[in-house]
Amino acid sequence: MSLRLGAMLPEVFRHLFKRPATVLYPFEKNTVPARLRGRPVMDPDKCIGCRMCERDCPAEAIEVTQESETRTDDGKVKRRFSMVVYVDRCAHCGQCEEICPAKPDKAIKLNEFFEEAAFDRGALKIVYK
Amino acid sequence: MALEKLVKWSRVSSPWLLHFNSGSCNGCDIEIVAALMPRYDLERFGALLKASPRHADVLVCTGPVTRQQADRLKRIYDQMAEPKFVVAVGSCACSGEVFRGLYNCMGGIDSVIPVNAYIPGCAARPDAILDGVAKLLAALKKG
Amino acid sequence: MSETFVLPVGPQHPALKEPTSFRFKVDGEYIVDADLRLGYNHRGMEKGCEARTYVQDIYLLERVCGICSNAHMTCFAQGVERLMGIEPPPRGVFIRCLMGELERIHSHLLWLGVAGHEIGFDTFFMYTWRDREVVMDLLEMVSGNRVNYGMQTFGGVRRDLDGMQIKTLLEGIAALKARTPYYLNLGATEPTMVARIAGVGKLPREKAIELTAAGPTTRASGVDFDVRKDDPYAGFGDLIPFTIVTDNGCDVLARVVVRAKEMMASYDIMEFILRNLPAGEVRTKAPRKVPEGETVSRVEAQRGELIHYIRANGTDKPDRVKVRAPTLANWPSTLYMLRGAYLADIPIIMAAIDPCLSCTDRMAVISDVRGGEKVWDWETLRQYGIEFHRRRGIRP
Amino acid sequence: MDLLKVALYLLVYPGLLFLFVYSTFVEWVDRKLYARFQHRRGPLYTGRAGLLQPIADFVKLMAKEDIVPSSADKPLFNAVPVLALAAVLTSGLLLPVWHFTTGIVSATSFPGDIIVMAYLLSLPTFAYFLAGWASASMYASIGAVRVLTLLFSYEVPMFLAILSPAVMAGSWRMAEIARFYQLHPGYLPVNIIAFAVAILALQAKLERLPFDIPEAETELVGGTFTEYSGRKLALFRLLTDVQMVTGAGFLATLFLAGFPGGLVPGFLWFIAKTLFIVLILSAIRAVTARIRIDQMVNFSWSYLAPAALLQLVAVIIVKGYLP
Amino acid sequence: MTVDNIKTTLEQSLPGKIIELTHPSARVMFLHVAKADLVAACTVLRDQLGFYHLSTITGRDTGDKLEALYHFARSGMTLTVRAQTERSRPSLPTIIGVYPGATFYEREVHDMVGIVIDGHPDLRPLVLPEGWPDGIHPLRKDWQYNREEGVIK
Ligand code: SF4
Ligand code: SF4
Ligand code: SF4
Ligand code: SF4
Ligand code: SF4
Ligand code: SF4
Ligand code: SF4
Ligand code: SF4
Repeated sequence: MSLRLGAMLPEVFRHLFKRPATVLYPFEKNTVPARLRGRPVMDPDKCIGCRMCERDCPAEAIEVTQESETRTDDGKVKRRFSMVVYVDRCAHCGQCEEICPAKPDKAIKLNEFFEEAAFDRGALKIVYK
Repeated sequence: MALEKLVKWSRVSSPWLLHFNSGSCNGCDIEIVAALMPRYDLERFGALLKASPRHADVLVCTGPVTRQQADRLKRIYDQMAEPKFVVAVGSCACSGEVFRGLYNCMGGIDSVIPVNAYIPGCAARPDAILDGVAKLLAALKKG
Repeated sequence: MSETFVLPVGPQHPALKEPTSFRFKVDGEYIVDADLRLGYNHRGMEKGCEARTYVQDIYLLERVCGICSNAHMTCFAQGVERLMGIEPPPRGVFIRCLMGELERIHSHLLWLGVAGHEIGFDTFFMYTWRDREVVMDLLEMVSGNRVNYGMQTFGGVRRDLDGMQIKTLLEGIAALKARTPYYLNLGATEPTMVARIAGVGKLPREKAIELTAAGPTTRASGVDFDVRKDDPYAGFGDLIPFTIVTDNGCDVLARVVVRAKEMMASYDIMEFILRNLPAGEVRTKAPRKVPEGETVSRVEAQRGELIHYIRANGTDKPDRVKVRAPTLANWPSTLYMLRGAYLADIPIIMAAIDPCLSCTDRMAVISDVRGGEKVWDWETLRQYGIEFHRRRGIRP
Repeated sequence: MDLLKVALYLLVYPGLLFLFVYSTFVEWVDRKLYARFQHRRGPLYTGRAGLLQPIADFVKLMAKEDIVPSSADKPLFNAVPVLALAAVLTSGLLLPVWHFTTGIVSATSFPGDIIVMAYLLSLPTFAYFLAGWASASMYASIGAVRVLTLLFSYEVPMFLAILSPAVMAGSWRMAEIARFYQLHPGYLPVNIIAFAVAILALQAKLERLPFDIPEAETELVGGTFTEYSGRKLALFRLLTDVQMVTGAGFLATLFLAGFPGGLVPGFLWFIAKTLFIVLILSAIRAVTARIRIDQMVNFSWSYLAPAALLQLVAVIIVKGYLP
Repeated sequence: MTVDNIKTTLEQSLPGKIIELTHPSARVMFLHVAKADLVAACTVLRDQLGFYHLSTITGRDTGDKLEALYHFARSGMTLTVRAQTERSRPSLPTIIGVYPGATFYEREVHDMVGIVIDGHPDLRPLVLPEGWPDGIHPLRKDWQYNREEGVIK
């Protein structure tokens, strides 16, 4: 076995003259991949209130509540649902988005927002009405 | 005044971290280490990872706090010198996440010691951690 | 300094990023005896699984560990598929396998860096982790998360690859492939590094078998034990070719070499997958309820054999889920390696099995430091612990 | 006038103020270089390009709660950092930065000051030992024992190494040695082996990679300093920085022909030469892994000490042939 | 070695001792033996069938009995040996004489379901946090954990 002292020496000195690999993150935004699973966002206009998301969520992060029940002129019942998402519990697994049966567009989706840091857990309880 | 300002400035400029795993899945621990690595380089803010609780200012915790670790978490916290801050990294450190209700988890760092900042995410990305640290420092600078 | 004393390492010891506690009887700079206490990370997940549905369980089990999250998911998914009697479509199988290999690369790079760090070689640590970001970006691009990929599900994978992504993956893999020999070269020739790892932590072949070691630890002792060959899954065996890497060095150096070569083998597997990706669906429909039955599912995770035992009772919740992750299989051999070693070699010997305790940590070896063999309850032990630290100047 | 000069000497250059400011600067240089070697940025936002980082660290530690473990030997625990700092600060005063002519023998430059200097530079090591001992904590005690073991292994090569230039120059006074090489720069390369040995020994003295055995973070948490916090930890950190400056200055005096040319050029030389040595120290830190204590002892007795001895013999022979 | 080979070898070496031998899916087999024949079965597996690797041991509560499942592996086959014990005084013999690597797994079974492993040299209560109440084994079906109010917010 050849023992070459400082096999790294050239590499190390080369880096002195190279631009460091560091990104200046909070001061320069970086790009995130399109598939990033960030915060779950719900659209009350689309939700049909099936509670599949609530049932499948592994982290008890979703609570769906019925807000109102109105009868339209043609006799159909129209219900409106609100949702609480506890971002401090969410595991960002995306199961809620996957299971949501609302058509033609899912009522709950994970967006690309990930800078959630907060000083208070209350701020992480997000209500969609 | 002047002195106070200087001290405050020094505190904000030199946050030394102590990392504590209270029973997490390692995911966030790896991301904390990744935040110290060349790509994100937390040392830009003057942050250094320290091994002794006596040297550290910020306790960076991960994990849903297992019963076994709860005691130790508290002890480490007590060993740190004032002023000290606690940051909970990862959803499971914030609230217990998927481990909520398991018989051996307390569910979140704040069930054991007071927490100054929460960084949810599973795993919290290194940039989310950076963002959290920057927010905490900015808040300290102000108040 | 020939006095023997007990050095408790952990659970806050920096060499172990995860909590665990060892007790070493130390004589000067030598370790006379090693004892291990786990249990700091026991979360009670197996019980938790019985109270959750299969869908929730797969995400819970993913979080057994952030390093082999995908291995746990794959293992559980494939076991449940076996019980359901369904098979993922070929494209799903290929992507499942791709995720496993990507994860192996990220884990081995992580390990290489940590091993460097444990012996105080921080520059090496920085370089490997800088290059690891390449894999992390690939994983995040494919799955949407850097740690818990959430890719596997019952009946296949959750996300497909498009042409653009395949191109990026191939580029990233080529870049890493060019870089890996440099690390192998460094790890095997840099004198301060070699001086620390050659001949350290010997584990003879017979011992490796006898103590049921797994993964690179046992392959570095010359045993060709690899689940991908022994119990082919996710396309290994018939669809996807691969080679097993072994080494006869039986020491830490051999484990470095095995892991580095294994990475080279993984690059080849991934390139094969990406070039021969079948068309079609990535998942089939799976029922919510699982018919009664039991099965054993195994996967070759980065650190060795991972095994799940699943028993279903016909409802949408499992009757019993048992998880045994690779690190637990490697503890008996680690204790064997530690006896008689230098104090200074503890970190590198432990790092060499790449211990990840979050999955393993299910036991506590409670040993009376004063030599007796009694069992203490929580309060006594706590009291003792407080005393113990107070005597040494750490305030409780 | 004289009083003013003494005051200037003690407090400004090369005394307290200069040593404090310059040592923080050197720490910054070291951290920055180390980071750049690792393809990172290092401190960036504290002051311009992170220049004020070491000062911020220092001030913060000064203002932090100071815990003394209850089982520690309190008087010793408290006294050690101050004593050790005093020792290195004194060693700073001995650096021949004001002695542009060698005629004057003053309190800070006298025949034999090279020995006193070497001795003062060793004192902190004893302080580390005492610090570890006084902490009465397990990690710290193991660290303390290692400090001593380490001391015995590098101290002899260090002394042998600094003898070579002195023998060559035929003087025991740093100012004269430096002057000798300023006049005969051709003799500088003769001491190259001794220089290498001295650099390695200095690295060991400063307990930096690959010789940071007593602090080995992954085995012993914070080593001898595990129990120190707040003000005293700040002093220890300052101490190490000052030790790096004076150590570098010491080697520059002996092996790089000192700091010629009067006040301003001399000052610039001082900066340039010490930074050069710091660069070497940082590079060593970046490319090596920590070695084991037994390997260290082996290494220094089977390579360092013989090399230094060989060098000494060579120097004596060369000296014999000299006109 | 095919499934049939394994079957015949087992039937020859353990005559009359096999309670049940199943093969539910490819490369998975289950063998049920009586508690008294456990060590003999393990020896046969190791010496005659080449199962050199013990993957793990699972403890399980079947409702009326407790059982341990020993998962063995060799190239191309995973074979699980099942042994049951009554609930009142649950115990099983140790197999560390045959597979020394079983130490930790046996201790775990002891903790999680409360089967006493006869002949194990070091069966101090382990698992679980310090101070865990005696006699409670979390994986028994009759033990349910009720979340303490207020602990988990
Ligand atoms: S079909 Fe879906 S929405 Fe309807 S009851 Fe079943 S689970 Fe609920
Ligand atoms: S992403 Fe997962 S954890 Fe988060 S709310 Fe949706 S289902 Fe729950
Ligand atoms: S699954 Fe979709 S439609 Fe159903 S309750 Fe949730 S958000 Fe609404
Ligand atoms: S938040 Fe998620 S990734 Fe982070 S430690 Fe917890 S479970 Fe692991
Ligand atoms: S240097 Fe020490 S504290 Fe920092 S990551 Fe490594 S082991 Fe942990
Ligand atoms: S035994 Fe392991 S997998 Fe199960 S809960 Fe404990 S730590 Fe988790
Ligand atoms: S050994 Fe365990 S903790 Fe480690 S990576 Fe594997 S499953 Fe995760
Ligand atoms: S032991 Fe493994 S999981 Fe733990 S920090 Fe090290 S590499 Fe990561």
